Amino acid sequence: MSTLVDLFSYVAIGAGAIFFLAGTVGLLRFPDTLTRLHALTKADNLGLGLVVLGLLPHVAGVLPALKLIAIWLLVLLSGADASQLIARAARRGEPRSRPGP
Amino acid sequence: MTADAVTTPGGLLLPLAVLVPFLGMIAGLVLGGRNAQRVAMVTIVAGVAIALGIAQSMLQSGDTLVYVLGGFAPPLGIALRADGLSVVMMVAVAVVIGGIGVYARGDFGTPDGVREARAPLMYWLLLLAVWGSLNLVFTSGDLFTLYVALELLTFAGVPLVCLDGKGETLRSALRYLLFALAGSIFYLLGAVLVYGEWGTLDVALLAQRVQPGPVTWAAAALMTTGLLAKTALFPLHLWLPPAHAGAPPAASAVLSALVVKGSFFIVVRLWFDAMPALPGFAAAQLLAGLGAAAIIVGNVVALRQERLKLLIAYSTLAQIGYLFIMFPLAFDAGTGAFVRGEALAGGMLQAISHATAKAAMFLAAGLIYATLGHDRIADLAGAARRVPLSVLAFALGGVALTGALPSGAYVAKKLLLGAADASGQWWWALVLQAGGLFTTGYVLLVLSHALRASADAPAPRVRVRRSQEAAALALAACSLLLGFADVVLPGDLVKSPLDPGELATLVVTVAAGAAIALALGRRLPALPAGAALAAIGSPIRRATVAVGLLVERLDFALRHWHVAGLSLVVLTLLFAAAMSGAR
Amino acid sequence: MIEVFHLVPALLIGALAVYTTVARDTFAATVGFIAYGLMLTVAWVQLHGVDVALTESAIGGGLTGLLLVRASAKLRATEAAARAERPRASTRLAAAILAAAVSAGLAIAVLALPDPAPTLAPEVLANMGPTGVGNPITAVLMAFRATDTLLEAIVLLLALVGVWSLAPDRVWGGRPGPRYNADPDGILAFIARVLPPIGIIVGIYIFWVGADDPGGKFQGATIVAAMWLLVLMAGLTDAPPISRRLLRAGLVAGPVAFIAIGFAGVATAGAFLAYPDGWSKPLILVVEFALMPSLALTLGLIMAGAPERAEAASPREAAP
Amino acid sequence: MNAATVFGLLATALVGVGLYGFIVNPQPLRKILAFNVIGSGVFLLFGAIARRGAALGLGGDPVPQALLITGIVVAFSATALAVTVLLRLFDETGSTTLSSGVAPSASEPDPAKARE
Repeated sequence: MSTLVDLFSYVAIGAGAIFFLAGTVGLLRFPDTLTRLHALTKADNLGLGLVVLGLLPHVAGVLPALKLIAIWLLVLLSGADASQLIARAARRGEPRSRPGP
Repeated sequence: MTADAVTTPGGLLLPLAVLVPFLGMIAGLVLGGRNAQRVAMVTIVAGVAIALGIAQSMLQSGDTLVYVLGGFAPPLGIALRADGLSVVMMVAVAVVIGGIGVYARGDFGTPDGVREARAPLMYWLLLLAVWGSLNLVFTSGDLFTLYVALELLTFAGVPLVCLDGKGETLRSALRYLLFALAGSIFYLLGAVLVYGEWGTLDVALLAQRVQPGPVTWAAAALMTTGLLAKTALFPLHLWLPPAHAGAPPAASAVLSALVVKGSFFIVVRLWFDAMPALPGFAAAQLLAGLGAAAIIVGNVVALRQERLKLLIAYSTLAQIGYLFIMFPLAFDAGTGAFVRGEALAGGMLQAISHATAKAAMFLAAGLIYATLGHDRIADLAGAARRVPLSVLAFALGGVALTGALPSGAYVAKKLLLGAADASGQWWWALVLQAGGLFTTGYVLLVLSHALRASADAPAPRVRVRRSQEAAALALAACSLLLGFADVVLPGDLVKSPLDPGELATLVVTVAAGAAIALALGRRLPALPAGAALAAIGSPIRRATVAVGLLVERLDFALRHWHVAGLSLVVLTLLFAAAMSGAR
Repeated sequence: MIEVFHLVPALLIGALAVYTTVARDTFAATVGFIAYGLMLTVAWVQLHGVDVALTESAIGGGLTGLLLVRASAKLRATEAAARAERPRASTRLAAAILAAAVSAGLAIAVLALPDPAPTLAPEVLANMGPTGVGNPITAVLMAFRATDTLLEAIVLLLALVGVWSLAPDRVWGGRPGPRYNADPDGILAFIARVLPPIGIIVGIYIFWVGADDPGGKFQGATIVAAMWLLVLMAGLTDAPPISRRLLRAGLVAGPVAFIAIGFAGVATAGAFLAYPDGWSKPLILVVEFALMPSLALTLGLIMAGAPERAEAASPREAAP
Repeated sequence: MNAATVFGLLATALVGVGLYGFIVNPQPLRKILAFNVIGSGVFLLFGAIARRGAALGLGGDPVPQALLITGIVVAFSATALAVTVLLRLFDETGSTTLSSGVAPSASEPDPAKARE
């Protein structure tokens, strides 16, 4: 039984890592702020969700499990809001939408 | 296992000495407005009483006072210790803070019609904070608690520099804060390495455990250099002159007389108590070498200053160098360690007499500035007639610094010269004498300008409060009368002033001082035989002025940020090399 | 194989530190510093210092990061002047060589540290029983070296006094920081209504759990202070005028309670800041409960900065 | 090469990098950043030393870890004060340079002539 759980964890955490990688590649390759934000928030939040999912079976007890999920929800909340604010600032503020670092 | 530290009777006064000023600050902040000044006055009275109580119980028991905090003895807990050095410094600080407190009632009283003004409230809170952190520096027996005390001292000192809120003082305050933070992080790095090597931060336990080794050399070099940066010893003095000259007079007195003594005291605690056998002869020579350079550069640049407060600030620079001359003189070649002897007594007496004298000089300069509206030395004419007591206070403070007969500096110089002869280090004796002559030089320069009758006699600008002049005079008198402290010290050092030897020294000192003032002084007063003297002296004068300008340019170059930063690192490496070479 | 879990974060932290130092633009360097602060948290967890990891991420990464980002945004105008003042290549080279020499010397010292490393862990465990707390670090902070914690609270208070002393005279007694007024039904206002309740609960939880597990009052107070700053920045409330005596009483309540219990210890347990037998845990709780709000208030006000506006500022004045 | 040694050596590198930045960067805000890098290096070294002192089931020697918490808070207060002074200097003078004053020059008149 435990190998099945381990297998599930490997798959979930591996997928999570891949999403993080995708988010980072998006950050480096996409042309302007808005698209980068899109890549970052989408990929990283999902990646974190998968990692949390992968860790859940290994956590001792319900309370730590709830804490892990709470962490994920908080990151979702703050990530979404931060990206909205940055997007608004990018559109209203300096027109730095030219590609490149 | 070594015997654990145990609280001695009367030990409770130590935490009280640290906490009463901070409680005064807290009460002053909450009550606010004029109450802050009243709370400060009450705290000053209580603090002086506590300091005298500690001195009395110290004399009674004749042994170090110890107080184990929280009931847990070191290495787990923290112990406060007050030995002879701590008690003497605490009494001196209490007296100087009392004098400055009386003076500051004039400058920092809350104006009527205003419930609470910023500068007065802040001054009283910061004054008490400086006092509390200094008492913690003198009594703490733990290296990390000393780090927190150093930070408290810097956080209380920096806002004093920019209390008037002008651009230039803010820049000086920022430069002071940044460089002091570099110093304290160096000190903390050293303390961390000491814990990593010896497993304790308690000074007494370290004295038993410390053996020379690469980690301890690195730690000692880092801590010493960090503390020198906070004491503004040459070449790490970039922040001191603008900070101390720019601050209001009551704040300059606190900064110059007291705040720099905190980090100096910790260097003494480290080299004499925590690791006496470690630094070695070479490091002591390097330390005193920096002191000698500080004496020369500080005094020469002081003589070339146009403004009185900058002159006094550079005189602080020189006097700080003077304090570090005692280290090689206290080095006992036999045991290879620093011993508590006459040299240390002389050094601490010099520190105390400088504290009282420098406070008096800055307060007097403040009064002169308030009366004449400026502090340009060249235009001080008529000052003696219009504000005689302040000029007298300045003169007494200056005379006390030069080491004239009844002053504390005289006894200190005698002790240090005795130690120099005993250890055969004649070169430090030369430096000590030169220091006295230079000091006489700039004191005579200022007095010659101040005593001159001014052509026009403008009415005095503001009536100076009697209490302020009394405070400045009292502090100057304190430093003069310290000479009678020799009843506590060994040997018959103080001969009667009419003794031919003393008279001869006095005459030589005054003559040499006058010569130095004539040679290097930036603005010369119109002497009666001016023309004749100028004809003879002008080639010499032109040469000495050139030398003076060279030294001034060296000082200006060293006070660039990156040059000071590089010297901070170079000094750390030099001290590490000197200490490791000792074995 | 296990080394890679230490080497990779270590190299990443080193790279971020180098980036923070050599980046051309100050704002970029500050953002790099925040990432550096958060990566340090990973290092602390790997060094089994979870309490320190909490403190580093809350205070080192969080509050310091906010402070520096706000300052670098405001000081953009001085970038060109500062860049003109860059020292010559020779000075930079000398600084690099000397800094490398210091690092090398320190590395030698670190490698020369004694092998059975001296430690006070046995003494802490031996004396921890009577204190009643389960977390050894809280035992050190609140019982064995309680004076350091008291002095730390005084350091924060003195830093706040220093910050206030930098106010212009004309607005003394006024409200610190600018008057933020974000769009009342915008995103910032939304998060400023949703997050604080959660944050305060997390902060109090971390404060409460500190007795027996990693946590403590400083970390908890930082989170509560951060929530107050969030509400402040969203314009939902205004910073209090600093002349208000109640505010100052709140600031000093913690340290005063700590000192009072300390002096009570002289009478009952024979030493300043000593706890009578059996009373250790309750007294520590009383001190922590008294310190927590004062610390949160002090940290918040330090972040809010020196007073900038007169006391009677109208709540809804026009945005600058 | 356990964790303590890796992060101990990292700490020495951080001190060096921070020191370089502290000396060379002219912008005072960058000096405050560099001071924080040096500070975090010193604290990391203290953490590595605490980790080396781990015994009796504890993850690390609790005394240095407790001092670290105090150290981080003190370093934060220092940074807050420094940033406030810097911003106030910027408000007051519009510039944040630390250099002030002018090089001493031989402006002093010829003594012989000045006295007639």
